[in-house]
Amino acid sequence: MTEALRKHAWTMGLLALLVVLLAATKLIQPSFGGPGLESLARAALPFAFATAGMAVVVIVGGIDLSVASMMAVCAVTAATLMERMAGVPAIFIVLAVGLGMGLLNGALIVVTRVPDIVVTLAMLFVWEGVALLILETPGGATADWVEDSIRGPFLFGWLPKAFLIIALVTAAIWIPIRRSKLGLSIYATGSDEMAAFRSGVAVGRTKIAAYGICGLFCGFGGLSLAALTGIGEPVPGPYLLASVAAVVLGGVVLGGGRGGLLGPIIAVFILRIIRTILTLMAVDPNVTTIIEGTIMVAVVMLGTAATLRSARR
Amino acid sequence: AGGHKSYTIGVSNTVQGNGWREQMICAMRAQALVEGDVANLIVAHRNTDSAGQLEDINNLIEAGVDAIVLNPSNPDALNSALDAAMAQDIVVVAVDAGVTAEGAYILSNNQEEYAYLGAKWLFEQLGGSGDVVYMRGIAGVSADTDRDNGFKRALAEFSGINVVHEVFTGWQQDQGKQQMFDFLATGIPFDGVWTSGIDNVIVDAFVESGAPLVPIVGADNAGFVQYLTTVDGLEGAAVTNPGSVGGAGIALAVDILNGEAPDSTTVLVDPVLWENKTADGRATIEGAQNPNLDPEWPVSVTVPGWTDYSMEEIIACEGPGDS
Amino acid sequence: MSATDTNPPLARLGRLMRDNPMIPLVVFLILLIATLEVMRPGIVMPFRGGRDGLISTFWVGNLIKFAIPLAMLAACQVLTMLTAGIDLSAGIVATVAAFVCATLSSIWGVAPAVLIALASGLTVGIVNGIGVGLVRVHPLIMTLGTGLIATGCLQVYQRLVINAGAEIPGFLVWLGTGRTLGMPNGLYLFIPFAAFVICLMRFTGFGRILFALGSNERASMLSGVRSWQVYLALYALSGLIAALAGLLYLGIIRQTSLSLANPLLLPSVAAAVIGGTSIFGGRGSYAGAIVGALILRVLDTMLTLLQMPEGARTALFGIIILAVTALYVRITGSR
Amino acid sequence: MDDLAVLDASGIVKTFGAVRALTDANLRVGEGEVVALMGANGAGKSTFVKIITGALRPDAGNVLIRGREARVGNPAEARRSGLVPVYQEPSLIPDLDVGDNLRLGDTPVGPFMDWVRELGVEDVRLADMISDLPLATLRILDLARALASEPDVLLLDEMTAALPTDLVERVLTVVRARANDGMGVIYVSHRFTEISELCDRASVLRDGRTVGDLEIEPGVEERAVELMLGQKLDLSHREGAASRGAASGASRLSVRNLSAGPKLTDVSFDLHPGEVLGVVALEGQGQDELFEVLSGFEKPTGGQVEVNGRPVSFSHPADAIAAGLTFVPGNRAEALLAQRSVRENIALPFAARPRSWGPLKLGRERERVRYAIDKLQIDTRAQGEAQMLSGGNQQKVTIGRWLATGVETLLLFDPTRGIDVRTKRQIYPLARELAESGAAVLFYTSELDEVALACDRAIVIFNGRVVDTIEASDADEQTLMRAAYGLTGTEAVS
Ligand SMILES: Nc1ncnc2c1ncn2[C@@H]1O[C@H](COP(=O)(O)OP(=O)(O)OP(=O)(O)O)[C@@H](O)[C@H]1O
Ligand SMILES: Nc1ncnc2c1ncn2[C@@H]1O[C@H](COP(=O)(O)OP(=O)(O)OP(=O)(O)O)[C@@H](O)[C@H]1O
Ligand SMILES: [Mg+2]
Ligand SMILES: [Mg+2]
Repeated sequence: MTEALRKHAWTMGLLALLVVLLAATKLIQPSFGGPGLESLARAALPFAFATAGMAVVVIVGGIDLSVASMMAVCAVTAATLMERMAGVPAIFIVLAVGLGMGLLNGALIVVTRVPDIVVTLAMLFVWEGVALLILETPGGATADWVEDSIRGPFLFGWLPKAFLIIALVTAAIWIPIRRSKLGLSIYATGSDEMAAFRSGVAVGRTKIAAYGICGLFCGFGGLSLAALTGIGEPVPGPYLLASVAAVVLGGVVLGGGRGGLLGPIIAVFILRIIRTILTLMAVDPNVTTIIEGTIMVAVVMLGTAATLRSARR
Repeated sequence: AGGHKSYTIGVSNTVQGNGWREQMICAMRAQALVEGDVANLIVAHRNTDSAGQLEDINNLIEAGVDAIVLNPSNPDALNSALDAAMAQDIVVVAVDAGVTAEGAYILSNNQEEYAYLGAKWLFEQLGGSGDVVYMRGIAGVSADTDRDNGFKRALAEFSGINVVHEVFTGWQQDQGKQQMFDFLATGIPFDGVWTSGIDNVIVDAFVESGAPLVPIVGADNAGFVQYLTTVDGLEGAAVTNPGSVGGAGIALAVDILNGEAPDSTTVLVDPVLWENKTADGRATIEGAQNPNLDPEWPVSVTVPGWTDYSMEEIIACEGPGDS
Repeated sequence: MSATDTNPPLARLGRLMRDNPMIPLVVFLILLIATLEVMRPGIVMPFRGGRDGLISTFWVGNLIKFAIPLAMLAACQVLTMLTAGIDLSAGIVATVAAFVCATLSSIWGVAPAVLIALASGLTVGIVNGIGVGLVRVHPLIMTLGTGLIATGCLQVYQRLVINAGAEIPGFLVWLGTGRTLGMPNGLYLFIPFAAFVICLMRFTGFGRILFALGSNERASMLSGVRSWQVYLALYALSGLIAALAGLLYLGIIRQTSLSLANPLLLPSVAAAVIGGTSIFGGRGSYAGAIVGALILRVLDTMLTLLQMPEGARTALFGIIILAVTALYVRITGSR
Repeated sequence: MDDLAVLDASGIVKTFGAVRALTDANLRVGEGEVVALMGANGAGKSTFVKIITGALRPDAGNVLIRGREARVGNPAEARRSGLVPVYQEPSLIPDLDVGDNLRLGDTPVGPFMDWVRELGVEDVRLADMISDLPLATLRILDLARALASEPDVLLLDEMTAALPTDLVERVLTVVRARANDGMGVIYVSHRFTEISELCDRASVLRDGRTVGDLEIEPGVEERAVELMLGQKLDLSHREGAASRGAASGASRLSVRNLSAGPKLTDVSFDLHPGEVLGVVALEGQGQDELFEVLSGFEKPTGGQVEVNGRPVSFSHPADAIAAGLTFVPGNRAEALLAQRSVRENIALPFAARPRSWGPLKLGRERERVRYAIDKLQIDTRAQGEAQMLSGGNQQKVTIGRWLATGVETLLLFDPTRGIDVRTKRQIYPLARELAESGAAVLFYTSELDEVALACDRAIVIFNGRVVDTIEASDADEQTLMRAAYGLTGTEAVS
């Protein structure tokens, strides 16, 4: 029990911070309630998927700088397809496109033996270009039911559908993987590639799979962008740096092998709610940038200091 | 506006760190300050995409604003949030570019006209035939697409005009300058340059490389307007594209809140072209100049008939609730 | 005697490349320039007739001129990457320095403006150094955060000087736009700078320690290195270099902007990595990064001159970067 | 058993760039046979083991299992073919717990736990994180994992090098028992005692070539060394035994009632200039903590340390170095700059302090590095990157660093781990030589015979306390062993 608590201390701390921030929001704006939560969850949607994907590749010991570009490709694919065909097959095609892009990223990393950061930096441009080739200018359309599926509450008045989608999708993808041999291999490869190889892990295939999972999450991210806006935009949004920040805030160690998906996703909500609070308080937007940067650094500093202390016994 | 009411107005903008947008925000602040009825201005101003703007608008609704003035990142993408706002009787005014949400007011610079006007002037200067360089903004962004439509319309009217280089500057000074150096170096000759607002570095590129100047069309940025009168041998035109349209948006929002809504929900602010080839044109430019202004700021700091603030007030860039 | 000797010339060539990783890089660069010359005959030649007579645009000079600030920012990345770090605040620091210098020059004069600009870079660097060295925050997050903070501060500052106008100090314009024998004057700054960085990395104790920290921090501690001192000095230096690059860039572009040098950030990382610097620390070369910067600039020109949809251009840029590094890794056997 | 050789590897060739690690390596192992693979540092033993088990691909040669071509393209395939290694470096995943490490390689848990207990490690749970476990335990887990997968041939690459004596005994017993059940074993070690106790036969590698096969019989050491080194080496000559410098004058390092962590409870001793003081302890008796404290990595929780009569307190290894205390850790991965050259590795301390961050004195550096390389006979064929050196040569580099810099007080933690006979026999006089020139040396070793060869006296630590002090003249292995097990010291000394 205490073991589990110690292992998940960081995630628990983040959860507590999120609750405190939610309470603070309620204090600042007493009318904050169901709709507020709902728009918070919707805003978190693309960030959560980008972060989940990034977390998986960071755990395997890599990094994917092309997440935002892949999301743009998926968003424009979704918007162009849904103009022409039924929503459900279009969704599957988009997810397949995302998965394919991720697998290609991974395969290039493994085959060329060029470091991940370089390959995905190059692929950032490639996917950005591909998005522009698919849709030269913002446009396309999404099926109405797709837009409705992320809007509004689910069953009870206060549980946003968007939140449910984040929870279901990440759980449906990650929990089976985490439980399987693949999940172990992902952690093993990120922790010590050489030892993993010698323990019989197919390191190359594991990496490719991890990047594929990242691509799949980017597929969901692109779909959620299309569903949010109703169109497809070929220009990558601000999801790259935000996802790296959320991953690190969420307790995944850059370099691999440690952390999970829950922490980073909580971190996404924390970062979103901070923005909401700053808007509610009518803080000067320039100062907002300073505050966001400071909070990011301060939280990580606190966390690092805490782990250093506990590591020192 | 009679009896003092106290409105809270929300502002949403998705490009930060660009002189034009900074002027727009300052114009909004200044106008809100001079409007007696605005008690508070909440500004959401950052670099983000349409999804991020949706988030900001929802946050503004959550903050209980009476009106939202936004520079939309895309005409179609924001409808869900804008509909939600209008369902709560929040007034929505889009400035700079339009939105398709039913019931939203639009007070926009006519981007298609902006490009058409400048391109037409340029093509006329060349006598209807010649080679031009076409320096666009950011690929895949609405404003760039609108301008491209205007440019193409003018191009269709002049069959003798040929585009030898088309390139995206990303609305970045350094990129534009470097690209112009590259064009000059290739030796493929051209007779004129149309720019989407990255203008004075283009002039610099000609001067620094010693290449003979060709007619150049830019925007009414302080730096470029100054060049139009000071650089020897430069023939050029500045097309107005006032960032102060933001101030006009605030004025419109207050009018609507006070029950003085205009008949049409769409108001287009048409651009004006200032060229330095005629005495008249030069006089206009001399009058508009302001050497102390941030060179990225448009020199047309007011929209006559809409904005009420003074030069000092927009430069102070303070809104209600500040200080 | 063994497999390697059965094909002597090829094997020897391979070994030569491995031992001198600069050779394949320079070969790539020359190949790219040759392709460009084929695409646009005459572009690389110094003097040529245009429609209106002689144009003295010296393309190579321009190439070098624009590569210099990129190469300077790449120095920030190479140095920090040696310790398995990175400086994502470099682009913003350069922008801040340029903006502060241009606006303060017209208020307080050139000398204080330049000093304050450099000091602001140094300050960001020191904060980075404290965060990375003392609090042990991951450099990626630390520099990302200080970058954000610096951006916000710049925005706030900008509102105070809207009316101040801007003045680009004369010597910066001379450095940025002047030429000597067809070569940009920026080289007067850059050649000593590059010599300094290369010597710092190869022939000083500090350089040794950078490589050592990146290879194995515990081993360095064991040998008596106090790593926080190194990180502090390193990131402060990186901030200073970024500010210097920003000043030079100001002279080149002759225009202030709130995002002037920001677009150089990703290319500066790319230049460092193309030049053979490992992001995992312990391996790197500044000469390689300089060639990397030149390669990126030549690519820029090629794509600018290619008539194709913007999407294809962007994609091609990525594909070429990947191809170059993949080939480089294949030839030198390093990563 | 000859025609039924379980494993037959022949004609193996492997080059790394310019380094020819193996030119013609051959090895046959029959059912139930334990074959020692011997060779000097850098002879190619580890490379050979890696090729047989699929971690490296050979340039030429083939591996037969029971006469048939074996598929050993990667470690997983080799494992399926029945070839299971324990490599020279730990191969468990640091960020996974023990249970997950087992799942990763489909190792059955029950047998694994049985083997762990059988090998004499009690306090391991499946939920323990690998990164929290000490090196010796990891080696045992590595072995237990290999045994649990029921291999046809088990390959052990210097797996006992990091083990304390008691665990070595258990390992040898267990491996012998499994061999008697029919498992083939390839055993790499530099320790003759282990080889003569365990092995049936020895195969000797020199410079990547198999140069001979020896039956294990009395006196085989001489012949083996001759084959390994290509020259004669007098094993009976015990260098240093004659030159015991009397501990003179005031003590250099004086430790009083030192405690740290749960394991180190109360240790006191004095170390004098001109003295080599041995430290003898079984695994986990507090010796790790003692060295961590003295080297400045850890703060003591009680007691006092004095250097030259002045009390000191270190908050960083740099403080310890400033006080003249330099440390060579037992785990070379901690001390090596894997990607840097041998020269930079050795010269590292020269540039450590900010005042030496300026230009390097290259001439002086070259000279000092040369001196250290010559002294330790470091094989510099692959000197461009330290990670490409063989395990033993890496170990030498970490010691060489302090030879080049010059030392006052040297803290050696098991310095001969994985070092070949010849170099070992050079390290003892080296320690003595240092002592004679005025240095003081604290020498922890897991090989008890080294105490008599290198030390003046030895302290024995048991359960976090010094339980005995033994003069070199009395330090035969039995006495040391009894003391190390905590059997009252007075009896042992008397
Ligand atoms: N990856 C590599 N790259 C280059 N050279 C290597 C590499 N691995 C091993 N070598 C070289 O191959 C030779 C044989 O090394 P190996 O590790 O097999 O020796 P060893 O017999 O196990 O020695 P030791 O007893 O010291 O462990 C050495 O000269 C070593 O430097
Ligand atoms: N840069 C260098 N290159 C080569 N050898 C060096 C270098 N710096 C120091 N050394 C050697 O390392 C040893 C310790 O030098 P160091 O300067 O650290 O000692 P010190 O006791 O601080 O000396 P001082 O009191 O003169 O400063 C000396 O033997 C010296 O020769
Ligand atoms: Mg070995
Ligand atoms: Mg060895």
